[in-house]
Amino acid sequence: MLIPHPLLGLRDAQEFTYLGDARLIDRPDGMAEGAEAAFAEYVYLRDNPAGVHRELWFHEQGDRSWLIVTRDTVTHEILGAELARNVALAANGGEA
Amino acid sequence: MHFSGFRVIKEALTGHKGWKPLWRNPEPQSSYDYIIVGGGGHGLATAYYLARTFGQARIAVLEKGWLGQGNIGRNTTIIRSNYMLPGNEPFYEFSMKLWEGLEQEFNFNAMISQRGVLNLCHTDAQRDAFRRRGNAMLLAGADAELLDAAGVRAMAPFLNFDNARFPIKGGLLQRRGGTARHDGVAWGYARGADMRGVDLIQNCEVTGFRIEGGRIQGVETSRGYIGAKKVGVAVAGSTGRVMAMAGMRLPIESHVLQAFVTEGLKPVIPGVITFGAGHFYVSQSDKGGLVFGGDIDGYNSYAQRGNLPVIEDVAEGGMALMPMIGRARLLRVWGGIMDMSMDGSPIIDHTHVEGLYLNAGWCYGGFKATPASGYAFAHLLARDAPHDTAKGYRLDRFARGYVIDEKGVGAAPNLH
Amino acid sequence: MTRLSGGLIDRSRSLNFTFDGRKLAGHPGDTLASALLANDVRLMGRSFKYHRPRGLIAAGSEEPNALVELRGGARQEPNTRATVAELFDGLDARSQNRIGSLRFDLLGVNDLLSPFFAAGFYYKTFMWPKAFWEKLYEPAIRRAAGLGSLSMQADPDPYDKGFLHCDLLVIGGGAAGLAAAQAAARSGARVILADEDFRLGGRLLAETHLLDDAPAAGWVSGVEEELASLPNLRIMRRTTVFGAFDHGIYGAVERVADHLPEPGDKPRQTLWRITAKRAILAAGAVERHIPFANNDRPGIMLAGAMRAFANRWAVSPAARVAIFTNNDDGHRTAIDLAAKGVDIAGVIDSRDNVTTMGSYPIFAGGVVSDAKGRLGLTKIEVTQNGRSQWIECGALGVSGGWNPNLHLASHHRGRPVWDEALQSFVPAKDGPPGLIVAGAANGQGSTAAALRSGAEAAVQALGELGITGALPDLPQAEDVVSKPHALWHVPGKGRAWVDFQNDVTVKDIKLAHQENMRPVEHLKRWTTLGMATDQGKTANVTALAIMSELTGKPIPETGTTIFRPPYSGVSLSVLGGGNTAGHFRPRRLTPTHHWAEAQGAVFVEVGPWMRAQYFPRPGETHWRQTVDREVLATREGVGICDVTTLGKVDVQGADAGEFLNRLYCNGMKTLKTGMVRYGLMLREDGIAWDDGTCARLAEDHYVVTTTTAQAGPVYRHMEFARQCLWPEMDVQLISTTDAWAQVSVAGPNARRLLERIVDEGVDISNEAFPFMACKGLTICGGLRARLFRISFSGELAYEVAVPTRYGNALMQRLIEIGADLGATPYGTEALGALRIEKGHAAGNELNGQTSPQMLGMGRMVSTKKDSIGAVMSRREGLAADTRRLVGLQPVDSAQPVLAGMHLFTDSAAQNTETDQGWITSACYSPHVGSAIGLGFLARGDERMGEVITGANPLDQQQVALRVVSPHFVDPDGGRLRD
Amino acid sequence: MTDLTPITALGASAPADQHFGPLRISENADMALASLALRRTADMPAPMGLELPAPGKWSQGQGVAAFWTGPDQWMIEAETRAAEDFAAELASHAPGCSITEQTDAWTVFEIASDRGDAPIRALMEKLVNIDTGSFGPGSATRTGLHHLSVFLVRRAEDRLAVMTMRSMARDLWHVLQETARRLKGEPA
Repeated sequence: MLIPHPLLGLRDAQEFTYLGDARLIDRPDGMAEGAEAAFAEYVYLRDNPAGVHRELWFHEQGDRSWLIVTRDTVTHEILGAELARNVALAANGGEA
Repeated sequence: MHFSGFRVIKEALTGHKGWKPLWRNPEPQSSYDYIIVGGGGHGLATAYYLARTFGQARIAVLEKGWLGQGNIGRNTTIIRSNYMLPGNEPFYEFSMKLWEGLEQEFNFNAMISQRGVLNLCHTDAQRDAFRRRGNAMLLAGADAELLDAAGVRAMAPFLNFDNARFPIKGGLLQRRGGTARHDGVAWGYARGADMRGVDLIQNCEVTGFRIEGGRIQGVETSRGYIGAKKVGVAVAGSTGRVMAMAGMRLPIESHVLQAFVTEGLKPVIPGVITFGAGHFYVSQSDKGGLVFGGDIDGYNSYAQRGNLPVIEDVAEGGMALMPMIGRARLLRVWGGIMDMSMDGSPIIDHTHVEGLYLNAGWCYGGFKATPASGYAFAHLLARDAPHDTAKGYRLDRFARGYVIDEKGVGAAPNLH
Repeated sequence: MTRLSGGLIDRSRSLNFTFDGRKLAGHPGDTLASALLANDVRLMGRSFKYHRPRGLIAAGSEEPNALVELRGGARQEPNTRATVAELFDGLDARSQNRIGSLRFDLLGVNDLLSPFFAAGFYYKTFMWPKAFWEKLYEPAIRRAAGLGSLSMQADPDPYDKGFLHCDLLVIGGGAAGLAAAQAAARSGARVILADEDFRLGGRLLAETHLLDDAPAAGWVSGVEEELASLPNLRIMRRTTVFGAFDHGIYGAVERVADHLPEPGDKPRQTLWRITAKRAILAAGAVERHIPFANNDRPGIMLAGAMRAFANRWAVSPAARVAIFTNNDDGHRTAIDLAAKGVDIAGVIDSRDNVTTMGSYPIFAGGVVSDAKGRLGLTKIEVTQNGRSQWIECGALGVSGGWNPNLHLASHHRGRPVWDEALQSFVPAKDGPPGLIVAGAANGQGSTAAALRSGAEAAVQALGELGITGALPDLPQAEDVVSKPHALWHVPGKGRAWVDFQNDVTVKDIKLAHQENMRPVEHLKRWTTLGMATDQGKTANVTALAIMSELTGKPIPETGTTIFRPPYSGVSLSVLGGGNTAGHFRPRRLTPTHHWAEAQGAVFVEVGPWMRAQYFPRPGETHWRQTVDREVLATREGVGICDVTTLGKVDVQGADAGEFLNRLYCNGMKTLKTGMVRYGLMLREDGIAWDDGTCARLAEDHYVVTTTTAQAGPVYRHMEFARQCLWPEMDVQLISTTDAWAQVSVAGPNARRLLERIVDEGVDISNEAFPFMACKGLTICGGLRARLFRISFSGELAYEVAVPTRYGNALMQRLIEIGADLGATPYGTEALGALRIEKGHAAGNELNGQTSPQMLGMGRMVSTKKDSIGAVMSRREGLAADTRRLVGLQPVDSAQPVLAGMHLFTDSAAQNTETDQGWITSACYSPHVGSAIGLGFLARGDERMGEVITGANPLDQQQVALRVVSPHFVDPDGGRLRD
Repeated sequence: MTDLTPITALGASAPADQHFGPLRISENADMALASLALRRTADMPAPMGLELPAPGKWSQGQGVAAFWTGPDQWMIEAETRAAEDFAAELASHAPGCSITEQTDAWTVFEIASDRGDAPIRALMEKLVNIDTGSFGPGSATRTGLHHLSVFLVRRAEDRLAVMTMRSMARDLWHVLQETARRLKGEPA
């Protein structure tokens, strides 16, 4: 597979290490009420869609960026890739 | 019809006119007591044991394609019970014991061949872990032997003992392990179930569950609605999408695992051998092909096909372990969709919907579990209580902290 | 058979070769198959199940029958298709899958027993008595099965891997492929043209068609010349593109040296990963045969193959041949062979109302219904209008139409679609994205259509890339579309082969139908159809058609058949790409490796690293002697060990402290500058993952260490936390593992030794530099270094780090100047013993299944802050787990303690239920004077002093063990602080 | 000056240097390396007058050069200064940046061709999955090479630097040797 790195263009997927569902960037607050239930869901439960999937890839043999790649799990077609840091910053209300 | 050598001779002499269909092609009835979703190995075994052992009637197996089209038809055929953890080992040893009488029981030669499974170790720490595991196996009533390097060499002199990057230090041998003809297992169960009145319905895809008041009523299918008192789902790689129809998110991801076979060769490899310093396991089929595999590709996939890096990685592992296979040619590589669970162990449990049961999370070890999985799932469906050896395979073990993590890699499905 | 005239062989040179020991000769340009035919060899192999005598049926890589073993010794290579083996001088080929000679194969008896060996018979028998399967039935089956043999020796040849990138990959160098390559290359695009043959031209080489009124070979060499002159085009001959993977990545094998006796300096084969923006599949078509009784006799072959042998290789399988066809194409073979002087016994055409297209006899509306000649065809039975007659001939060409060679187009599991007019499957539209199918592979089989579709495909592909291409002037060529009559097999009583190699006959398909194995996948698996080395290229469509006849459903409803990679067999050697044996994975060497080697150290693999395991001295005859000495020297004097392999990560930034606070379960923010703290990292599921130290070098600068094994994953995890979880933090990370050589200096004399190397003015006294202190300093006359006062052994200990290039010299220096202090190098064995004696957890304890509570570190998990894994570590199941890390000591000090023993209260009733834990690590402790162990034991912390049983059923061992503190050495930690 | 004698990554006293047909491969043991990472609030520095390059690029200044290694991160090269504390000096030129010594973290092999770019490209094709067509002079990247992690810097049409972690230098050297040797054996 080829991953369209937002900064470096198409790179062979072999340079990357896969983690999984992009929701892993939405880590619950460990000090909040009900944290245990929130973490059980965060750590273990997955949508596991047959179709479009947002997922985390680490450019291990590259620039060490974590990417969020949008990919179809049935066709393997890649619909886009973003720097995970930018996505996380935007989600946290910071600048992207 | 009873199969036997006598029957084969008789039919040969009379032009094979007497052979009957292995199973019927029934039309679905309007309702059943039990519906098993998924006509793969686990689903067929479940139906078989429900009918045979638990004496249940009015059972249907619904298969979206053809019987045995899932992972039962695309695995590397290994059977073994060499697990370490108390949550697993008794279950897999129960499965092994079922394998050992299976062919005579269901009157079908599934070519179960106990030629041994040898796991190699390459470090002292691996050997320590093997000793722990081997002892766990013996304590659960299975067989195990810990071999040193000389013992391995005596069994498999063709391994690389000369200039390996990771020298072989020994191995954990289970002599009762081996292989079985995967399709034969599916067909044996299918025929056995059919003979006991189970309706095996092919080309019948489940498209929804009808749930009323928190209770299952039946399933919507590509061939219409079918009512059921209890529904058991055993759809492996499709678990995510099927259970989503019942509103469930699961501790499961679907991943692709590739498997490989070479062109036919005269016998070279006695049993099953697994590399401990790379991703490679191999056996040789009765037909002569080296059947081997390695790691999953590592990304979520429903595509039943993988990519080149893993093919190369597996070949490197094979070449590092047994360089004598180099001039053999790869004939075919295929992919199956694995229901990788969050701790590498399966789930056999009821769900939040009354009457809806789940059998899933087999990762890439489901084949060897086929008999026990079917038996335990049938037990759960018939008695509403888990089978003794499958008590740990609960769905709530993740939230509650009772995971069964044989590899110790945590909630990383692509690493199990 | 003497050679025919013409052909693309170099008659000026002869190449000697042997087949089954017979000395034969051919010419450059020959394949083994053509050379064998030229030497009158028609019998080349035996079938898989019935061991039927077999000859060639094809001329290309799809050949299912003529499989041979090539070469000898460690280079022995099984199952090579004679049709693709390029002849070289000295080639040694042997037939295979036989007992006895090829002519008198003892296993030929299987053929006589064939009624008993019908499809699926083995599923129905061999079940009694049960034990006989492994002992009797299966070994016999295995011996008879298989095809060729491996040498059982390591492959001695070199192999390479490589990577290519292009705009357009053209797969196949026939009419369509050449036209495509020409059109694309002229546009300036980067083009690769790959062809599996050793000569470009494809089917054009096998035909007598004229292109612009001249032989096609001339046009081929013209195009070839032009392409060779273009720098943007790369021609890859002898290169099989074997798989279409995601996103335009293709796997290809270049057979660099298979046509040479030995590869010499070259790799034998190269595995290429080709990343192509677009690709054109121009792989041509594979002819299909028409099953009839005994249609597998040697000498019966595909008509197109017969024509290829005659035209390209100037050889006919017999002096008198016949043709059996259901379409016009079969007639071409008759015409071409007749033109070369071969006697045509007749063309049997299943279509009524056809007439001869030359001067040969025609049998319109006829079929071939039987054949004779066990080791080589002698005559065929022709049935016409219900009447049969036998016709003598030495070879029969069969043409049942052509199947587009759409193999690669279905690698993404797109289903081919049925083309009623062509009576064949054509590639689906949902094939691999970016792959365009052209020429006969797409059902455009006439030469003119192939040329046109190839060029058009190239222009289309380039257009999609924004490159303007133009259609080249294509030569005038024949444009006859040959539509076959739907004759799929000749009904009859005898066995008619569908899949030759696997001996699947029409009867087997009927039996599968009768037994309800009707879905195409059941059919294949029940009968083994399509499972042979050609993957059903020559059989599957025919079988589907026969099943369709039986079910009464049209062919497309009966099923389709798709292919899996590889297109043709790929050696495991080349897939491994040469990364074998010692080069399977890199060997990371420590900075003191050079020195340790000179000391005669024994090395051990530790993950990717090679580490010194122990340093034997003269007179030491057993490793234990050495290790015990190293352990005692450390406890009594000073030991020195290279610990560079621990992962080291530089953490900087204003938020470095807060960042580490969230990564480790214990607090790191409060650590004072100049101090070090032990840190435990959990996974998010609350399980202990990794441990190490955090050293605070400055307010905004930490160096943390990881275990050797987890260095990579921990770094990745830290980046995940930095980029994905807390991106607003000011933190920068970089690995410094390789930048610093780090050695541990441990033992009562450690400080005295270090005082000898630190530069003047550096105070490392206990007061100035206490336990868990760290600082930057200079040593050995100005060398920048870092010093950490940390201990893994339980002794007064330091770790000193210097730029890696100085590590070797530092080690040497410390040993030299510490001689009087007992300075002794120690390896990983002693390191392990020292840490077990001290009760430090390591890999065997931190195996990914251990909670902090089990390690006795439950209270380290801070509840005052959020850190990774903290919440989940408090789950019910983890809290309820009473197993704790304990020390274990044999009651009888002579008894062994082994890692992997299970723990029980006593030796009775040992089973899974009564299991109370296990021993994680064990060693001989010179300090204690017996073997000792660490283990996890249920309620372990409450059972100090209790005697329990360590069981090792694998060796029938039972050892009485006393439960003790895991700290066998200095439990109060006085030595550390001294 | 320390009285300890350093050794090269290949365990020798002098750097490796060997010819293979048109290619010369030599170990660059004298180059100092330090990483530079921008802090959240820092402005883009121009240490020692060096303009820090864009993603995927390498740029050269006076006696120093830099290549991009990741977002807000660069590797700074300083020829012949391996024995010095270059990181400390760089830090003084890049206030507000995180600087980390990397000199011995990487072993640098300089590959030079005396027949233009073709031998460099042929070598790259056998080693790395990087499109040589879009990896012209001034390009830099990290990638995998036979299970090694490497930085590649295309210093010129006919010059390529390959760096790997120092502990794996012997493996890289072996692979470079083998590949360059076999390329000699293959027709161009």
